[in-house]
Amino acid sequence: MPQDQKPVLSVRDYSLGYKVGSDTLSVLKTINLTINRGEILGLVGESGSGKSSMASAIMRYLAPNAIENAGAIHLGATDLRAQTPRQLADLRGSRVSMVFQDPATALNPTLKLGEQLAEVLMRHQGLTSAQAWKAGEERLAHVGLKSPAEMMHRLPHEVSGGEKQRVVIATAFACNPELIIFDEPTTALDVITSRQILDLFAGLQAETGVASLYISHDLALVARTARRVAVLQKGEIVEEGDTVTLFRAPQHPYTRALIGAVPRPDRRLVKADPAPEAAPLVKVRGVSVNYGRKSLLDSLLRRDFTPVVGNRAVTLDIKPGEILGIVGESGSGKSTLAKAMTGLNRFDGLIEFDGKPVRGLSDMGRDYRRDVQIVFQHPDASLNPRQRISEILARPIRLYGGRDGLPRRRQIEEMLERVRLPATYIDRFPHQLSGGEKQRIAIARAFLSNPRLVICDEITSALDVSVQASVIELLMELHQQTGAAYIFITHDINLIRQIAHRIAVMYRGDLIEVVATEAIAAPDRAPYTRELLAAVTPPASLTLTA
Amino acid sequence: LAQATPEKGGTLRVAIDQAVSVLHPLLSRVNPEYLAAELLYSSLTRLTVGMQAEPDLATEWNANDTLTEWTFKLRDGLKFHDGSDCTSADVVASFEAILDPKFASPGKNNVGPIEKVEAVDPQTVKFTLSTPYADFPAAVAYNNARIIPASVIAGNFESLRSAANGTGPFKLVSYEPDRLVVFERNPDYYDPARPYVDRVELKVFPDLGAQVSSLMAGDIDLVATVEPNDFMRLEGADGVDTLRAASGQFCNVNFGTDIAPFNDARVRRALALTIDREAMVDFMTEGFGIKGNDTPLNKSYPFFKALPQREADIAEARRLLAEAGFPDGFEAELIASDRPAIRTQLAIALREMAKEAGITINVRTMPHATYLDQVWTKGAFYIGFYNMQPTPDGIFKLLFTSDAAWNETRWNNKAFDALIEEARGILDPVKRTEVYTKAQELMHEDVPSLIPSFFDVLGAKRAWMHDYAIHPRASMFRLDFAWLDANSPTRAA
Amino acid sequence: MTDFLRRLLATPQGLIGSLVVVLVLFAALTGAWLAPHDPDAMAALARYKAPGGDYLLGTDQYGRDILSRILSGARSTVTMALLATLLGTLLGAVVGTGSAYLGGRWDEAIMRTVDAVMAIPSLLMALLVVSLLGASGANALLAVAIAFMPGMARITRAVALTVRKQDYVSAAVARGEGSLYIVLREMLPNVIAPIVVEMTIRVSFAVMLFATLSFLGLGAQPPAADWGLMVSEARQYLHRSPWILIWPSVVIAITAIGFNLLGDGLRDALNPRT
Amino acid sequence: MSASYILKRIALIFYTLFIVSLLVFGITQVLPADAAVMMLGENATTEALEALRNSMGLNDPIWMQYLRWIGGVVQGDFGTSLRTGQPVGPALFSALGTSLTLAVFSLTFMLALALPMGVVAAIRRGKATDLFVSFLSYIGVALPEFVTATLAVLFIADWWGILPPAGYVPLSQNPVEGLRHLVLPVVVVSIIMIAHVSRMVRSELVDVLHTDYIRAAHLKGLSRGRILLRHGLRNALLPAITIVALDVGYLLGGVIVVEEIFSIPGIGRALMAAIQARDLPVIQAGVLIMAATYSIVNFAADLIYAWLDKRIQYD
Ligand SMILES: Nc1ncnc2c1ncn2[C@@H]1O[C@H](COP(=O)(O)OP(=O)(O)OP(=O)(O)O)[C@@H](O)[C@H]1O
Ligand SMILES: Nc1ncnc2c1ncn2[C@@H]1O[C@H](COP(=O)(O)OP(=O)(O)OP(=O)(O)O)[C@@H](O)[C@H]1O
Ligand SMILES: [Mg+2]
Ligand SMILES: [Mg+2]
Ligand code: NI
Repeated sequence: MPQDQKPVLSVRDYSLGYKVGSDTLSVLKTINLTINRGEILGLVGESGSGKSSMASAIMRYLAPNAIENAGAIHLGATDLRAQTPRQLADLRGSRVSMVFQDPATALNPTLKLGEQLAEVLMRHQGLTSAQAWKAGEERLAHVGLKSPAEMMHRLPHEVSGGEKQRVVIATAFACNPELIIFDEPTTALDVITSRQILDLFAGLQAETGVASLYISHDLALVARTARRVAVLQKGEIVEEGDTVTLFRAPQHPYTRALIGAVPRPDRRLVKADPAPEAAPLVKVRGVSVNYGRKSLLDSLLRRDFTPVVGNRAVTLDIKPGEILGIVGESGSGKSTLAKAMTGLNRFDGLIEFDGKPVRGLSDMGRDYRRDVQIVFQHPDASLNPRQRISEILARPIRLYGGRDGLPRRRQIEEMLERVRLPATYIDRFPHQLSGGEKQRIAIARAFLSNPRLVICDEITSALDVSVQASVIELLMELHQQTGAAYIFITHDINLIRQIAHRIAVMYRGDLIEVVATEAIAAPDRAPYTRELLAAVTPPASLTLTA
Repeated sequence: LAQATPEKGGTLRVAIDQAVSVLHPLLSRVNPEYLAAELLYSSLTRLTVGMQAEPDLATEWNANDTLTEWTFKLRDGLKFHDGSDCTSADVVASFEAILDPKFASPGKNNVGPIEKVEAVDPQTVKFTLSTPYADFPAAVAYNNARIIPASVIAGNFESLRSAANGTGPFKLVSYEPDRLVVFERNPDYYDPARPYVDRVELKVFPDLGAQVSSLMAGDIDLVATVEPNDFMRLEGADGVDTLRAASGQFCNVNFGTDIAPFNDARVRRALALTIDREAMVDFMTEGFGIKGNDTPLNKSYPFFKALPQREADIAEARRLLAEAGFPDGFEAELIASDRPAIRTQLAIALREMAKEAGITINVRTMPHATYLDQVWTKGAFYIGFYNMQPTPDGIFKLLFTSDAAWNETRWNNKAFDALIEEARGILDPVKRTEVYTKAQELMHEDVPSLIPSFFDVLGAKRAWMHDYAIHPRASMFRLDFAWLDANSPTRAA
Repeated sequence: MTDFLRRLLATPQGLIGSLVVVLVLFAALTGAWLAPHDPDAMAALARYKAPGGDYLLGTDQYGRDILSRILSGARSTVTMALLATLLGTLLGAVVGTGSAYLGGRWDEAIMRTVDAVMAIPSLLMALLVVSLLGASGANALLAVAIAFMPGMARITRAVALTVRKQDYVSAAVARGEGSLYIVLREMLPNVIAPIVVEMTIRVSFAVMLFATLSFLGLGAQPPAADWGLMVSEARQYLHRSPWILIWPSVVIAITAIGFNLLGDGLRDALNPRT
Repeated sequence: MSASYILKRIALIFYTLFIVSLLVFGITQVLPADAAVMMLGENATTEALEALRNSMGLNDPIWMQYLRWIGGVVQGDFGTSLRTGQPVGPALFSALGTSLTLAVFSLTFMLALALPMGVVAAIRRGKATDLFVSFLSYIGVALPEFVTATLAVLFIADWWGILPPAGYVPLSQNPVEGLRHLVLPVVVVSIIMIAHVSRMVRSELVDVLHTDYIRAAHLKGLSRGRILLRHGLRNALLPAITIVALDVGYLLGGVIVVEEIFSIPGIGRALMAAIQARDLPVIQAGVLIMAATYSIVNFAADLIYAWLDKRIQYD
C-alpha cells in the first residue's frame, strides 16, 4: 500500500489544561503528532497520561473546563481549531470519527442498532431513510455480522459485546472518513473477541487506507497494530518512532520501564514447583453454584425455574505453596468459584481443606477463615471508604490474634513495611491512596492472618501495567516468604504463564482442564484452551526480538 | 329598603358550611340539615323572627286553663309532595315517632312534656301534656318537629334519608350530601303565592373563606352564617348586604359540678370573676355580641330581666379560691372540641385571664366526634356551644334542670328545677319574668356554667335577594318568603 | 470532615442551605429567650396591629406579638419536624437494612408489605394515625414518622443492598466477621450518607405535613405557637391583617427551602460526579 | 416483559389491597368512636344502641367482622355510611371520578410545565435559566397547599375576579364552567409536583447528557436537536414515568386539602368528612379505593415503562 506523505492529521505544539478550582492542571504539553494517509499511529501511556484528552482535542469535543493554550490541529488542510460548531458537526462522522472503549455505553440503549448506524449516513451522505437503512445493512455485512438485516432491528442489549463493537466500527467507517480515532477499543472485551475485533480493524484499515490514531495502554497490542508508536508520559511525548525500532531499542527510561513491565511468559517469576508428592492443601470436589431463587409466586404456581449456572461440578486440587492460575473468558465462573471457596456463595459439593471437609458455610470455622483469604479486583471497592487503614488492618489481628507481645499498631506498621508502604499511611483513609497502594493494603489485610491459601481475583486488572508489575513482584515476594498457596484468577494469559505452576481453564461454568504451565501451549490441549491462547497477543518484545 | 312586591322565578343559591348528611327531618342535627328539612317539610307552627309562634300547618290552637291540653287545627286540603293528603293522623304519627326512643330523634326532649297525641278529627289534633306548658306552641316549632307521612313511619322510616315527602314549600330534586342539594318550587304549597323562587340550591363549602369569596363573586346569593371577620370584610363589598340579628347564641364553659375542684361553687365563682367580659366579647365576636352574665338568658329572650353585671375582680377571685382551699390557685385541663373554632378561642382567652388569679388552665382540643363520645355531658371542664332556643324554658330545660335533655353540668339544683317547672304553668308575663329572674339569680350565684358573652347571628346576601331576614335562632331560614329581583343572574334565563 | 465541609460550603446551595438551617436551629434553641414579649399574652387593645413600633412583626387576633410567637414556636415546629423525620428514618432504616440484611424470602415479604403500605398516601396515613391517637402535637409527630417510614425503608434498603454488594463487605464476610460488626461498622457508615441527604430534604416535607395536619385540625392545637397552626388560624383573619398569615408562611418557606438547599448541597458534596 | 411479570404485578396489587384492608380495618376498629352511637346520635337509648350493634354485627368477633366486610367489598358492597345512611360504594366512586378528573388535569398541566422546565434547565445547566428554574422549584416546595390555595383565591379570584373562587361544576354538565372551576385547584395541586418533577427531569437529563452514547452522537456529527430529542429525552424521560406514577400517591394526598378549600366533592373531601365524623365504612372503603387507584396507576406506569424500554428485564 503506497503511503501518501501529505499528513491527514497534524498536531503542532499543542497544549491543553483543565481548570480545577482556581488552578490549571496541565494535561498535554507541546504535543507534536502527524499521521499520514494509510498510517496507524499508536499512542501509549499509562492511565492519566492524557491519551483520551488528546483524542477529545482532535475531535474538538473538550470538557467545559478545558483550556487550550497554544498549538494547531489540522485535518488535511482544515484548521480544526478554527471551525465553527456547525462546521465541526459537518466534519464529525464524515471526515473524522471515533471508536470508544466500551461499546455497551457508546450505543444508545433504547434505539435500534440500525437507526444508530443509518442516522450517520442520512446526516452526512444525504440519503433517505430507506436508502440509509439499506446502506447500513451492507456496512454491517462488511464488518462480518451474520444476519445484518435482522441485526439492524435489534436493540443494543440484544446483541453481544463483540457484535456491538462491530456496529460501532461500522458506524465509524460508514462515511469513509479520513481519520479514525480508536480509544482503547478492545479493553472492555474478552480475549477472543478483542482479537477478532483487532483483525477486523486491521482488515478494514488496509482496505480503506484510513489514517488511524490507536490509543492503548497495552504495549503488546499496539506493537502488533501500529507501524509507528508515540509514548505519552504525563502529557508529554517522550519518545516516538517506528514500532520495531522503538521496542527493540527504547531510548527513554519511561519507555523502557513500560516495556519491562509487560508480562512475558518466558520470564518465569516462580522458582521451584511445589513438592509433587505433597498431599493437596485443598481438594475441591464437584462444587456447583447456582444463582437465582425461585420466587414466591413461582412456587405458588408450581412453575419451573431455571437457575443461572455459576459453576458446574468443579473438581481440582491445590498443593501447599502452589500457585494455581485460573483463566477463562468473562462470565466463565472464575469469581464464582473463588466466592464459593471463601464462603460468599452457597455451593453444593465438597471442599476439603487440609483434610477437613467443608460442605457449606457453617463448616467454615475461624480456622478456615484464617487460612483462606481473598483479595478482590477493585481496590476502591474492597476497602471501606469510611475506615482508616489502621482500622482496616486491625480487624484480622483482632479476629485471628496477632503475634503476642507486640502492640497491634506496631504489627500493622510492620505489615505496611512488608507491602512496601510507608508506616505513616496508617492513619490515612483509602481515598487518600492511589490504586496500586490500595491494592497493597488489601494484600496486607489478607496476609496479616498468615493464610495458607490466598485467592487473588483479577487483582491487577484495574491497575496500570507498571503498577501491575510491582504488585506482582510483591506477591511473589510474599509467596516466597510465607509459602502460601495462591489461586490467581486473571484474563492475562501472558501474566499467568509467568507466575503459575498450573493453569486451570474455565468455560461457561465448567472446568475444561488443569494443566502444568509449561504444557499450556502444547498442541494436545483442549480446543478452547488453544483458541484462548491463539487470541493472546504475545508480548511485543518477544515477537520482535525472536 | 324599597318594599317592592315579590317577583317570581330564579334559582336561589345558598352556601352552607357543612354537608347535609341527614335529610331525614326527624333526625337532622345541624343547621344545614335543618335548612333542608325546613324547605321540604312543615311543622304545626313556626317561629317568627320575633320568636313568636305563627301558623304553619296549624292555623289556630288553644289550650285548657291548666295548660295541659292543647288542640291544633290544621289547614284545609294539605297535600304531601306525592299528592297524598296530610291529615291529623300524620301529625299524630310524626309526634309519636319523635317521642319513640326507637327512632332516636334528637328533638325528643325539645317538643314539650307530651304525654299523648290524639287525632280528634282529620283536621284536629289534641296533645295531652304531663305538666302545664305555656310555651307549647313554640315548642312544636322545633326543628325536628316536622310532619311526615304516617305511612312512612309505619313502613320504611329510613327511606327519608335519601328521599323526601313533605308538605314544605319545596320539593327535592337531587341530593348529594357533600356537594349540592337541589329543590324546586312546590306548586301545591298551601300558600299559593309562595314560594317565590323556582329553585333552591344548597351548595356545600367546607371552607368558610370560600363561601364568602363565592358570595362576593356573585356565585351564590346567600351565606346563612358568616364569621365576624368575614362579616366585616363583606360590609364594604359591592352588591352585598350584611345581615345581623342580636341573639341568645352563646359559647359557655361547663363545669362538672360533681367533680372536684368544680364541685365547690366558690371555685366556679372565682373563675367567673377572672373574666374581662368586655375583652371577651372582642376576642370571641369581634364586637358582634354582648356581655354575658353567666346565665343563658339575655335581652333577646322574652321574660328576661337583667341582673347586676358580673365584672372581673381578681382580688375577690383570689379570696374565694383561698377560702375554697386553693390559696395558690390550681391547675385544670379545659377541653374544647375543634368545631366551631370559637370554642377554642374561648378556651384560650379564658386561659390567659385565669392566669391572673393563679389558675393554670391547659387547653386541650379534640375532634368533635371524640368530644361527643368522651367528654360531652361527662367531663369536668369543657366548652359548649348553643343556638338560641325559642324560649327561656327551652334553654333551661335543654341544659340546666336536673332532667335536662343534655345535663352537661349535673348541677341538679332542686330549687332551680322547681322554679322552671312553676314558670311553665304561668301565662302572665310579669309573673313569669319574676320566676325566671329568680332562677337566673340562682344560676348567677352558683355558676354551674360560665357564659361570658352572647353572639349576634351574622349572615350576608346579595342585594338582588329580597325579604330574607336573619333569624336569631340561626337554625331557621324561612326561604319561602325570599325572592330574587331581575338583577339576579339566575333570573335572566 | 473539614474537607467535606469545605466542599459543602463551596456550592451555593450548600452555603445558603447551611446558613439558613443554622439560623433556624439557632432560633429553635434560643427563640424562647429572644422573644421580646410573652408569646401567649393577649392584649385586647393591641389586636391586628401592623408591623412596627413595639411589635416588630405586628400582632395577631388576640393581640399577641407575632415575632415572639414565631420565635418561641420555632422550637416546637423545628424540633417536631426534625424528630418526626428522625424517628421515621430510624424506623425505616431498621426495617430497610433489616430487610436487606435478611435477604431472600424475608426481604421479598417485607418489601412487598412496605410497598403496600406506601399505597396509602402519606398525608392520608398521617390523618388516620392522628385520628386514631387523637389530635395533638405528639401524636402528629408519631403520625408523620409513621407516614415517612415506608419511603425511608425503601430507600435505606436500596442503599443497603448496594453497600452489601460491595467488596469490602464481602471481604468482611469472608474474614468471618460477626453480623453485628458487619452491619454496624462496615455497612451503616456507608448507608448513612445518602440517608442523611434524604432526611434533610424530608425535614422540609415534615414541616409541610405538620402544617397541613394543623390546617385539617389534626396537628398542633391552639394556643400552641406552632407555625403551621399559626398560618392555618390566620387564614380567617387574612382580610383584617394579612401579616398574621404572611410572617409564619415566610418562616415556613424559609425553613423548607433551607433544608431543601442543604439536602441538595449535601448530595453534591457527597457525590463528586455532579 | 413477560406474561409472568404481568401476573406477578397483578398479584402484587391484590397483596397490596389485602395489607391495606387489614391496616385500615385495624385502624377503624380502634378509632375512639362507637359506630352505633355515630349512627343513632347522642340521644339514642342504650337498648336502641344495643339492638343496632347486634344487627350491624358489631358484637361479633373482629375477624368475623373483617371477613364480612371484605366479603362485601369483593362483591362490590362497601357497606352503608354511618353519617348519611347511604350506600358507600356509589357515593365514593362518583367522588373518585371527580378526584380523578382533577388529578388527570393536574398531571397534564404539571407535565406540560415541568418537562420543558427540566429540559431547559438541563441544557442550560449552570446558566441563569437553570438557576431561575431551580429557584422556582425551591419556591414550589416551600409552602403547604392550603397556603398557596389561600393566596391563589385571594389574588386570582378575589382581586382580579378572573376565576371562580371555589365550587365544582361537572364537565359533563357544563364544560366551560367546569374547566373554569378547575383552573385554580389544578394549579395549586400541581405546584409542588412541578417543582419535584422538573428537578428530576433536569437531573436525569443531565446524567443522560453525560453518557458515552450522547458523546458518540455528538461525534457522529448529528444535529443538536436530534441528539436532544432522539437520544437524550427518550432515555431521560423513561425513568420519569415511574417516578411520576409514584407522585400519584402524593397527588391523591394533596387532593384532600385542595378539595377541602375549593369545595370539590372528591374522594379526598369524602374521606376528610368521614374521618371527622368517624364514618368508619366510608373511611375503610375510601382508603382502599385510594390505595387501589395508586396501585393501578403504578402498575400501568410499569407496563408502559417496560413496553417503551425493552431493555428492562423483569423477573
Ligand atoms: N474534565 C476534566 N477536568 C479535570 N481533569 C481532567 C478532566 N478530564 C481529564 N482530567 C485529568 O486529565 C488527566 C488526563 O486524562 P485522560 O482521560 O486524557 O487520560 P488517559 O490517558 O486517557 O487515561 P486512561 O488510560 O485512564 O483512559 C487525568 O489526570 C485526568 O484526571
Ligand atoms: N449474584 C449473581 N446472581 C446471578 N448470576 C450471577 C451472579 N454472579 C454471577 N452470576 C453469573 O454467573 C456466571 C459466572 O459469573 P462469574 O462472576 O463467576 O464469572 P467470572 O468468570 O468471574 O467473570 P469475570 O471475568 O467477568 O469476572 C455469569 O454468567 C454471571 O452472569
Ligand atoms: Mg482514556
Ligand atoms: Mg470475576
Ligand atoms: Ni361558580
